[in-house]
Amino acid sequence: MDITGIRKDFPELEQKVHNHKLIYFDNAATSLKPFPVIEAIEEYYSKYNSNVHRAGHKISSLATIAYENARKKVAKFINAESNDEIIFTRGTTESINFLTDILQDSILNNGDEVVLTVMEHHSNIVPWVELRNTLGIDLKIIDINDKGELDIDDFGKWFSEKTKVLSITHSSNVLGTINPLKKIIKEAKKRGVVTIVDGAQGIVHSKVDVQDIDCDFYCFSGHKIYGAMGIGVLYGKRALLEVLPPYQQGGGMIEKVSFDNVVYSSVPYKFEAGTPNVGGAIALRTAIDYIESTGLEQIIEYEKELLDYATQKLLDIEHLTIYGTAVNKDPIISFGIAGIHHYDLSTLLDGFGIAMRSGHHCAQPLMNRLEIDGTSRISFSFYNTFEEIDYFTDKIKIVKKMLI
Amino acid sequence: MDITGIRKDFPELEQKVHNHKLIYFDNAATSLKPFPVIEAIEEYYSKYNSNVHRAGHKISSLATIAYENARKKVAKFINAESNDEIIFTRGTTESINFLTDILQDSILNNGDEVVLTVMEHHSNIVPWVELRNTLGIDLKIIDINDKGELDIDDFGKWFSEKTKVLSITHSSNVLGTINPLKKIIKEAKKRGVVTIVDGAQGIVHSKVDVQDIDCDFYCFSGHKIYGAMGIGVLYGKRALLEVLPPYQQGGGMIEKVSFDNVVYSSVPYKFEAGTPNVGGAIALRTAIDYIESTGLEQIIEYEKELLDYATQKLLDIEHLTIYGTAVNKDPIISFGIAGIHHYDLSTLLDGFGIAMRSGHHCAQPLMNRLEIDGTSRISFSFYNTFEEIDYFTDKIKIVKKMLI
Amino acid sequence: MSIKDIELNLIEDFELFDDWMDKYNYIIGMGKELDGIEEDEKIQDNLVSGCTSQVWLVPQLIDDRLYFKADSDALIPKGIAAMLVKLYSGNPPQEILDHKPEFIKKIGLEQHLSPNRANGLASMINKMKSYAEYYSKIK
Amino acid sequence: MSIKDIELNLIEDFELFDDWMDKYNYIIGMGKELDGIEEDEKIQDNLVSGCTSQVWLVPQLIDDRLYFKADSDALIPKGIAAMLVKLYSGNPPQEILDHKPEFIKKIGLEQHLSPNRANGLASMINKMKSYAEYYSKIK
Ligand SMILES: Cc1ncc(COP(=O)(O)O)c(C=O)c1O
Ligand SMILES: Cc1ncc(COP(=O)(O)O)c(C=O)c1O
Repeated sequence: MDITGIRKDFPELEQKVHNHKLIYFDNAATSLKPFPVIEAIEEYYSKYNSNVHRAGHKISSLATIAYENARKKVAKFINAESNDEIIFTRGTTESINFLTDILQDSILNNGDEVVLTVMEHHSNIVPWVELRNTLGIDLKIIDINDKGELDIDDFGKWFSEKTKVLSITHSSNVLGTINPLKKIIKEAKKRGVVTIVDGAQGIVHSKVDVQDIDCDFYCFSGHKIYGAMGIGVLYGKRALLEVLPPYQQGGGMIEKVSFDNVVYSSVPYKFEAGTPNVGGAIALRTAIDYIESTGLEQIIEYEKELLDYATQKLLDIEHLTIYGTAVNKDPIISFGIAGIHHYDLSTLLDGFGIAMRSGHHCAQPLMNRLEIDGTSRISFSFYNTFEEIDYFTDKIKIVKKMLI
Repeated sequence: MDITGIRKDFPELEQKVHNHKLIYFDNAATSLKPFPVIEAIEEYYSKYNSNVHRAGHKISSLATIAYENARKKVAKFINAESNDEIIFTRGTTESINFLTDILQDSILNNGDEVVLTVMEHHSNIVPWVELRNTLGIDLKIIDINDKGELDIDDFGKWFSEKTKVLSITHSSNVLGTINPLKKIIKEAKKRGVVTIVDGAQGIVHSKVDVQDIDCDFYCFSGHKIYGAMGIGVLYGKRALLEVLPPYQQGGGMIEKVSFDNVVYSSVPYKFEAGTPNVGGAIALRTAIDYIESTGLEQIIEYEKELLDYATQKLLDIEHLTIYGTAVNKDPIISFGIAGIHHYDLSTLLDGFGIAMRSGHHCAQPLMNRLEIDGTSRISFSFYNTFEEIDYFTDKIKIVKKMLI
Repeated sequence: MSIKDIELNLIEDFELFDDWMDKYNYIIGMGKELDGIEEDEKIQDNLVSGCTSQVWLVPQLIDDRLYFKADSDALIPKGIAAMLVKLYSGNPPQEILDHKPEFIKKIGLEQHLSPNRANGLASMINKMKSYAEYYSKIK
Repeated sequence: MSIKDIELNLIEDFELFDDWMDKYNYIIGMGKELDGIEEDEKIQDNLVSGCTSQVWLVPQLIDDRLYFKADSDALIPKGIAAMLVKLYSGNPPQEILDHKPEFIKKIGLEQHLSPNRANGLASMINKMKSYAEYYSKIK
């Protein structure tokens, strides 16, 4: 891959931070955006910005076509069976809240069990805890081993007769662990369990094929895969979407309204109430175009090299522990240095222009499980380089001296 | 106002539609965006795009500060008592769904009554119809007179002992009618009724002062006031926000999470789950800056002149009926021509480059009330001109001949 | 005339017009000329779904040929329906089924129609074809 | 020395440093030197809310003067707390209340702190001031 060329596509890499060149290692939080994405947004708002659907005029038609093309693009990118299986949301968090809302009273009832894992992000925990409190479901939490992998030897421990839903992350935003989705979902399906995948991280570093994975729902955010904020996706199998009730209610999702009765539109429109984020959808489509033209396979391979290189270099640092050593790992490294608080570490590294993240990474239950307060986390994208990693480990050594 | 100068700020006005210059009269659906707003989005994504809140690094700080400044700007724009009273949502539709969700079981219970008006947009109808079906509330619908105004002579007809909530539009997106909010809300308050205002249209053409109006909640969308799509506002009085439960759940809105217990953040953060639309918030702030530097008072005055001029010119056309002749009116005109279907009219006018809207405008109950199928609607913004109105009425005459 | 020939005629007619207003005038003219249907035929079953305005379609099989009547509350859809009636009405169901309409593209209608209208047009064609399929089977 | 003088000293100290790493080194040094508190004082009541890491603050009134001890699990916040302790500890409550801290701005700390950290710092000052207010009243 032509990294030098690729880096030129990301204007934010030109930024200076405290007089240093920005080293952006906070990709798991949000990605930087390439020029084409920024330009697509600019072009939309300068040329054919308009409200979509019902209007008959020309620019509204252009906006509608662009919006629906974005839907098609996403469908193809994750190999959905039909475009109608793609619902635009604000992001992963909304997609999961969407599901906990519409599954209750239809799929999920009092006394049913939902399976989660201990490595979930708060966005795939708190909605379920809330549902437990209001609906009276039970939560079953799957543990990890020392490497940060789920135990998949005995699915008898995962599922019971009461299990109705499995909601699991594609990969951990803290440990990097990529979960063996196909295997797990096959077992869930055998038992008639509805399966939800939190793909916030997974979509960024894997080739996702929802038909191959065979999950019922797959959720992700645009802003983490080089798209804009305020747009996300909920993929759902058509058969389920057809029978599930809508989430939010309003303009654009109805056929007929009176104060006595409402007739909803067909899938996916009945799930998209109000003016959609057309600009966001267009940005997401452009981001996918960018990924495809760069080559997803090459991206994955290169990011894996960055991961391996950084892991080796970090392991050379004394008193440093890496949390998450799964064989199958996204380019995300969480670590801690004995005697040093993670906040001090990242604050000082910020002084050298390094953007990383310290804390619980919205995964407090995982922190409890690991018996730590938090970690320092670096996460890579394909615009990162080996030189950046060298710079980073050099600076860690300096900072370590300051703090011990 | 220097309309020529202002028009140069809106790049979409340069667009050609079917070889004609675009005449954009679909402002009530969504507004065009001025350069500064487009540039602010571009700058954000090129320079300091980052996830907000918890991170300690520099660009995350810049993004956080910009996001919170946007909140401050909105608070000041509508004269909220505190910045914490501003919650960012996706738009008006989400803000109202947000409220129907969190008010149930706290403010609203089985058997309670909610007051709506017959001129509401679907987004302020369907969530309540749904709540009636699930929670068992009653809906009371306030009618309009021949001018399209609400009857405010006898509030005894509005409220009963069972009334808990009033949810009312600031102004009608079909009739243009500006409702006398202060008067109505004062009556509601007397009776201890919680008040919600749908400000999707109102925020665009009025100086909104939520403390003066004294409503408990005020909702609007960014995309209708020159901001981007995918961002909106829910204003709520702090005392209520403090006691109401959160809407969506996830990252960013909690203090502490375990699988057993969740401690939420303080207001407004407990109401903003997941990665917020930072770019959208920044665009909204910039849009408000633009409005303020142009002068909201001058905007309102000029739009009123456009309304009066267009009304006069339309009334000169034979067989044309205007729906909505309230004294206090937003620059929105709905009309019909006897013997001509509104879709034919707008299709042919589109051929002349005129972007307008025909149909039920997401207000089917109002259409039923008016005993019509739909209307043709033009809606103005301050970048529109008297010449455009002349062009429009000339073309209507041509089109009329074609269709009769 | 075969369906193909009628289609060629339609395309030729449209080639006479330079601008879209003339084309719309032609479509509207066809709409005005179309006989329409009785009030009691304007029922849910005859409604073509997915149109921005109401469009009705009534089939009738006479001597192994399928005839269509159509109507709409708006003139442009009615004109479009009229073109389809002209194209297909009075032909054996199998021939209607076999025909792949090209005139929509050729006359440039696609670029002019909003996605909603384009959907409506596709729905009209689909409905005609499904009637044709039905009658070709029960024959 | 008055609070004002201590503050001026602090500002002068910082002026010696050209770059931020040196300033951080100074802050960290102060953190390392600060005595900290006993484990059994690390209770909820002593916690300063709104900091990204845990910061504790323990007040004590001796002879009408308010003394502070502070601690944190991270060194930079501890160093910042140490500066505040140095500034305020051992002064009459009213003088603490009356003082408007300027050094944060003057040493450029504000631009360097993330909004969270800045909140944390503001919370520390607030907590100290509220103790001062409390003791100025019960005196
Ligand atoms: C009065 C009114 N309410 C609500 C809405 C819904 O706004 P949005 O689609 O931005 O959520 C609109 C706009 O369509 C409106 O005009
Ligand atoms: C695994 C995982 N799930 C969910 C989320 C939430 O995504 P968002 O904040 O975009 O809704 C994130 C990102 O923070 C994540 O890493």
